[in-house]
Amino acid sequence: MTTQIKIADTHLNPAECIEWVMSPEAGGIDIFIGTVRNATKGKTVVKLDFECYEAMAIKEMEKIAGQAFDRWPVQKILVHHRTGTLQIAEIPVIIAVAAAHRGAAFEACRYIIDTLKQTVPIWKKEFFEDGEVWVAAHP
Amino acid sequence: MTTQIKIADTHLNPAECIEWVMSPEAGGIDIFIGTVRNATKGKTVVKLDFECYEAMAIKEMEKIAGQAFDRWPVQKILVHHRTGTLQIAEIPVIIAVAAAHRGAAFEACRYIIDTLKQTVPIWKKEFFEDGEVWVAAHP
Amino acid sequence: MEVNVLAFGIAKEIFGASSIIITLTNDATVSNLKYLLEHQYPKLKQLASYMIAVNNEYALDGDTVHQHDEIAIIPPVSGG
Amino acid sequence: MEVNVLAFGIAKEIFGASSIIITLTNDATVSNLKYLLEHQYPKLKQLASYMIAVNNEYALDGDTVHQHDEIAIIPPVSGG
Repeated sequence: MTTQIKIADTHLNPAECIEWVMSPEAGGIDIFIGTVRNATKGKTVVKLDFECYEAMAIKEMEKIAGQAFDRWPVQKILVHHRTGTLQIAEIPVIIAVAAAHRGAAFEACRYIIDTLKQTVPIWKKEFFEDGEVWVAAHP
Repeated sequence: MTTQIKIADTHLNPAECIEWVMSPEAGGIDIFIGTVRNATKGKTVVKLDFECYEAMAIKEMEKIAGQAFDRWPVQKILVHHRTGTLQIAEIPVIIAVAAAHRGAAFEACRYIIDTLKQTVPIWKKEFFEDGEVWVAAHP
Repeated sequence: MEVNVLAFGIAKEIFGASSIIITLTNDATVSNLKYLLEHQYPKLKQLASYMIAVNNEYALDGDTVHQHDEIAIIPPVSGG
Repeated sequence: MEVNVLAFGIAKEIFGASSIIITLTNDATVSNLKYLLEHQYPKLKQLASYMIAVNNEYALDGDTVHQHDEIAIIPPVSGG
């Protein structure tokens, strides 16, 4: 049960993340990579800005990893999240989970990204050609 | 709706697979990586051999990708499978699915690996210290 | 007592600063703090929701706030 | 007619070859083929299951086999 959590203002590297979760004990690894999409609700997105309350974000990510270890027989959990300005197709988040069997890896990975989006204090501002908006801020 | 299917007797490369599925339209990518585990049912595994009925395997993988495109709004599907001899921690299979939204990517990826294991004509022989066995051959 | 409230995302724009000082009574709760914040910054009431974090943990309305706590306003998160 | 049957995995070990020739009547079905295979190679009956593929597709017991079809015996698969 090993965890690697990182918040970084530079490019996230999927290959390094995969390298880190691989092990002789693992049989299946599930990786989720978020990427910046060029449109949201039909509007062209120019770029994103991510802001983070870092000390709390790391604490919340550790909680989520702990919950995943409690609920599924997984071996390694990695969560990397970007801050700063991201261009289209850049990577805001990578989650990688290694387990002896694939079911646990898939379920834990899904749980971690779903919960991260609900609880981890990170905020995304979308920039359009004609304005900008903090995502989810208003009803 | 683009598919990349490959059966290879050399090292599979996760970074190249991720590169291929990424696109400006994608918001979420789910990747499953199978790895050779050092033990099965408590017995130490030394290595694996994969044999493949290639023409049919590719046809079956294309069918599975087609079913995934029918069932989920996904954009790109990649399936790479190894043949030949694999050592512990090597990668027999990589599946990568890109979608606008993560739910579809997760579900399609899980469907593809689950179905691949049921229908694609590939056979795995496990080598132990004291013998070898074709996996699933006997009841 | 005076407490420092950190702000992130849209809250930073509403405050016009990355932190503000709020004067509270000594036994103030999170609920009291929210009331004062909304009084001074009515735009907070237009948010879909927001939480208060105390010492890097989400706090409940009834929790007491202490002078040297690290307090933050957490507008709806949107990471990932 | 004579048909060529490709073998993979444990079937290759049971046949002792990566393909064998089987003599069938002209209107033979997959079921007839399986009967003859099991007669010549009784170890096939010890497998958890096996399928016959005709021209790279899983075939049903009632399907007819033709002389130039690509026929293969598919023991339980274990890829992934």
